[in-house]
Amino acid sequence: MTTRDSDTYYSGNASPSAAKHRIHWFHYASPQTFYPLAGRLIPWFAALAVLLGAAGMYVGFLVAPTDAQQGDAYRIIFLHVPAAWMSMFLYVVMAFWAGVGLVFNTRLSAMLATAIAPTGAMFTFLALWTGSLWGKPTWGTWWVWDARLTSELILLFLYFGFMALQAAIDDPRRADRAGAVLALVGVINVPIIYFSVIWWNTLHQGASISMKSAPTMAMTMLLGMLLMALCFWMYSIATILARVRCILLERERHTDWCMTELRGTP
Amino acid sequence: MLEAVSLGCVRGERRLFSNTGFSVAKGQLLRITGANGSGKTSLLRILCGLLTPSDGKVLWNTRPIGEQREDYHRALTYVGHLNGLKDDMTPHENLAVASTLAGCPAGRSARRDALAGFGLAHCADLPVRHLSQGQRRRVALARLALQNPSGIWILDEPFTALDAEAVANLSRIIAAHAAAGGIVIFTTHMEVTIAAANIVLVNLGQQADRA
Amino acid sequence: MIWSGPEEFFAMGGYGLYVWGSVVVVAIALVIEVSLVRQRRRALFVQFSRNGNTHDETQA
Amino acid sequence: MIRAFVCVARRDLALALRRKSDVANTLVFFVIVTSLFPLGVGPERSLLHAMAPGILWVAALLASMLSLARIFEPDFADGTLEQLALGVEPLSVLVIGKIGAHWLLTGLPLTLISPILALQFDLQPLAILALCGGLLAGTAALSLIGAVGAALTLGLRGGGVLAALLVLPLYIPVLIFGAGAVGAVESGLGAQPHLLLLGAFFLTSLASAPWATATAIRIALD
Repeated sequence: MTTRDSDTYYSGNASPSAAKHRIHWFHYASPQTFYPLAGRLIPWFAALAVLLGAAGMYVGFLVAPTDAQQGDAYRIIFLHVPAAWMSMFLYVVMAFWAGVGLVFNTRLSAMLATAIAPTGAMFTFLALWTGSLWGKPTWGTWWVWDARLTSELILLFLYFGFMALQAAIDDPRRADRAGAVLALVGVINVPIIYFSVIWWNTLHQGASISMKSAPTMAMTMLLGMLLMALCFWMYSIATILARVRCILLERERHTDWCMTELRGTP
Repeated sequence: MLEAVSLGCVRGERRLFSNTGFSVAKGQLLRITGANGSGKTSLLRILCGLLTPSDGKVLWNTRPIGEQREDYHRALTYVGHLNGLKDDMTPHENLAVASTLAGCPAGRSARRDALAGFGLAHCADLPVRHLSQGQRRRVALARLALQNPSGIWILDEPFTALDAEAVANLSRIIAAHAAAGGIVIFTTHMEVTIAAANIVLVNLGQQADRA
Repeated sequence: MIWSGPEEFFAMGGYGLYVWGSVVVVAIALVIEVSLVRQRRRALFVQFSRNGNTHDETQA
Repeated sequence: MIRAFVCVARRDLALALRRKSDVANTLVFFVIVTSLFPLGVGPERSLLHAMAPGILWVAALLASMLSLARIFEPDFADGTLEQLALGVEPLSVLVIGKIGAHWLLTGLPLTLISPILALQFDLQPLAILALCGGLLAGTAALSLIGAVGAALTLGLRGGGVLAALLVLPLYIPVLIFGAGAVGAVESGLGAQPHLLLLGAFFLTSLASAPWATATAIRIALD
């Protein structure tokens, strides 16, 4: 990568190798070394996800006993609760990486935050979908203004806001930093929103209809849910690493290592 | 003394310039030349602290400008492409706000003299909306006369839209400022003769190349 | 294995529609997301190979 | 410090008063939206009475959000925002000045006019008092949080709608406790906890929002 030499004052090039002698733990923070590492990790996480998923579904759908009050409708819990956990967990992780990207100015962590958002939004949507499908047989309505479901809905809006903001800004650097500010402001407000929605829910409706009336956790049910949660987690890591590699290639298209990478087969 | 140490700037995916270094002592003028799109404006904005460089740093009296934001801004006056004027307000009001923000509020008479110095005495009380592009540019430049004499002026294409007489007037003011121990960093496409001791040149080269 | 036969398993105690409705949607969502990422990656390589070469001339 | 703060606020107020239409638009929007609901829901008194707090608060929230773009966008376009960022005083103090001016031009008028609209929905005097108290602190918190959204979307195409999309989820706690305050008075519970919480929201956003807005402005100017 040669740079233009000016006549009067300066010369030399600023290639990424100059950053090598800095602190070692920044080693994997440089996109060039992170890309192959992520490539090697993805198959492992994908395999783990499939294994855990199979185990979780087996326990959840073939081993767990039928519930006394809700019959077999409760089995949706094996998908609903892990999805809800993942949606909130991914938002916090996204805000963390966005904050790191803003503070340390490392492009890679900002790309990671951008890569997390779609997966987080998808899990939020799945939590809402399974939640309403579970609500129909149990409480007779598709949508229950329960505190946690409503907070999930608001979390979905926060994800859309983050993605819409990043899509609206062309310059990647500004998109990352603006998204970071929004994610940090959002993550501070999530607990506030959650508790105000709980207050609002108990105030108007009382606790008659709410998710708390879920069945008591038999051992196998808990195991099934934990397995599914781990499965979703592994799945998220694999998908997010794959997406961050795409973002890396899109943004670093002009660097040499990217060109050699792009000449190979996908 | 303002010093730029191996500055580099990447906009989007294009690397505008890299490893740019220079230093400007008191009383010196620095002119940044280069073709369109070679990153002159970005370099000026980096020197102001508005734009963070992708590598390198800017030192003022050997300390990074990021750490002494208040002192550096007290000494700095920046006139960019945008005039920084409110169309609904008169030049007088605009200057009043600008001088307060710069930390040295100027009285009505001082503002009138500053405007007169730029040949704007007759339209000092007209809303800026009614002024021509050249007059607006001069109102934006009138800010320079109000701030401290030994400060740093960073001017982005100050001579655009000015008529010959205003160009000569501005050159005289810049030369006087340098003589009084100030620093002026500017870009221009017009060949302007400024009667100053030494003008340091930094050339950012031709078209920006790929990163 | 608590189910006596496959048909009872699919009936899911009368709530088959809801349980399988959510399972199918979750599965579809995961598959769609994976294929979107894979497609995005392939599009990058295709786009690069199409205008990648002209890229090199301007660079040299 | 205070001098620059007052100077910025005074400039914004002077500018806005020269263009009275902007201020009036927000108020007229608020009145129109509140009177639309009865047309949609039907004139039935008890129903309107029950929905009154929600209608008034949602309308106030939308009205203050519409004028968000007016805080920074014109300054971003004509370069005065750059001069603010290069000013001697910290940017977040100047931003508070600008947000204060915006609140005086939108939040305060909304609060003053809301009792008249509340009579449309025949709320009791005590409920109207709770509404005004809530709106006073609530609209201030809305302006502060909204300023973050406005600063993040500076110079973007479709910025207005985008800013709304960003800040609406963050408005929800203020909406819940604002409308809840009026509802609490109606049901005899007393609105004290709600108003205290709204005050808390206002203070926390006063402490955190200007810093976030200043950071967003620096990012936009980058």
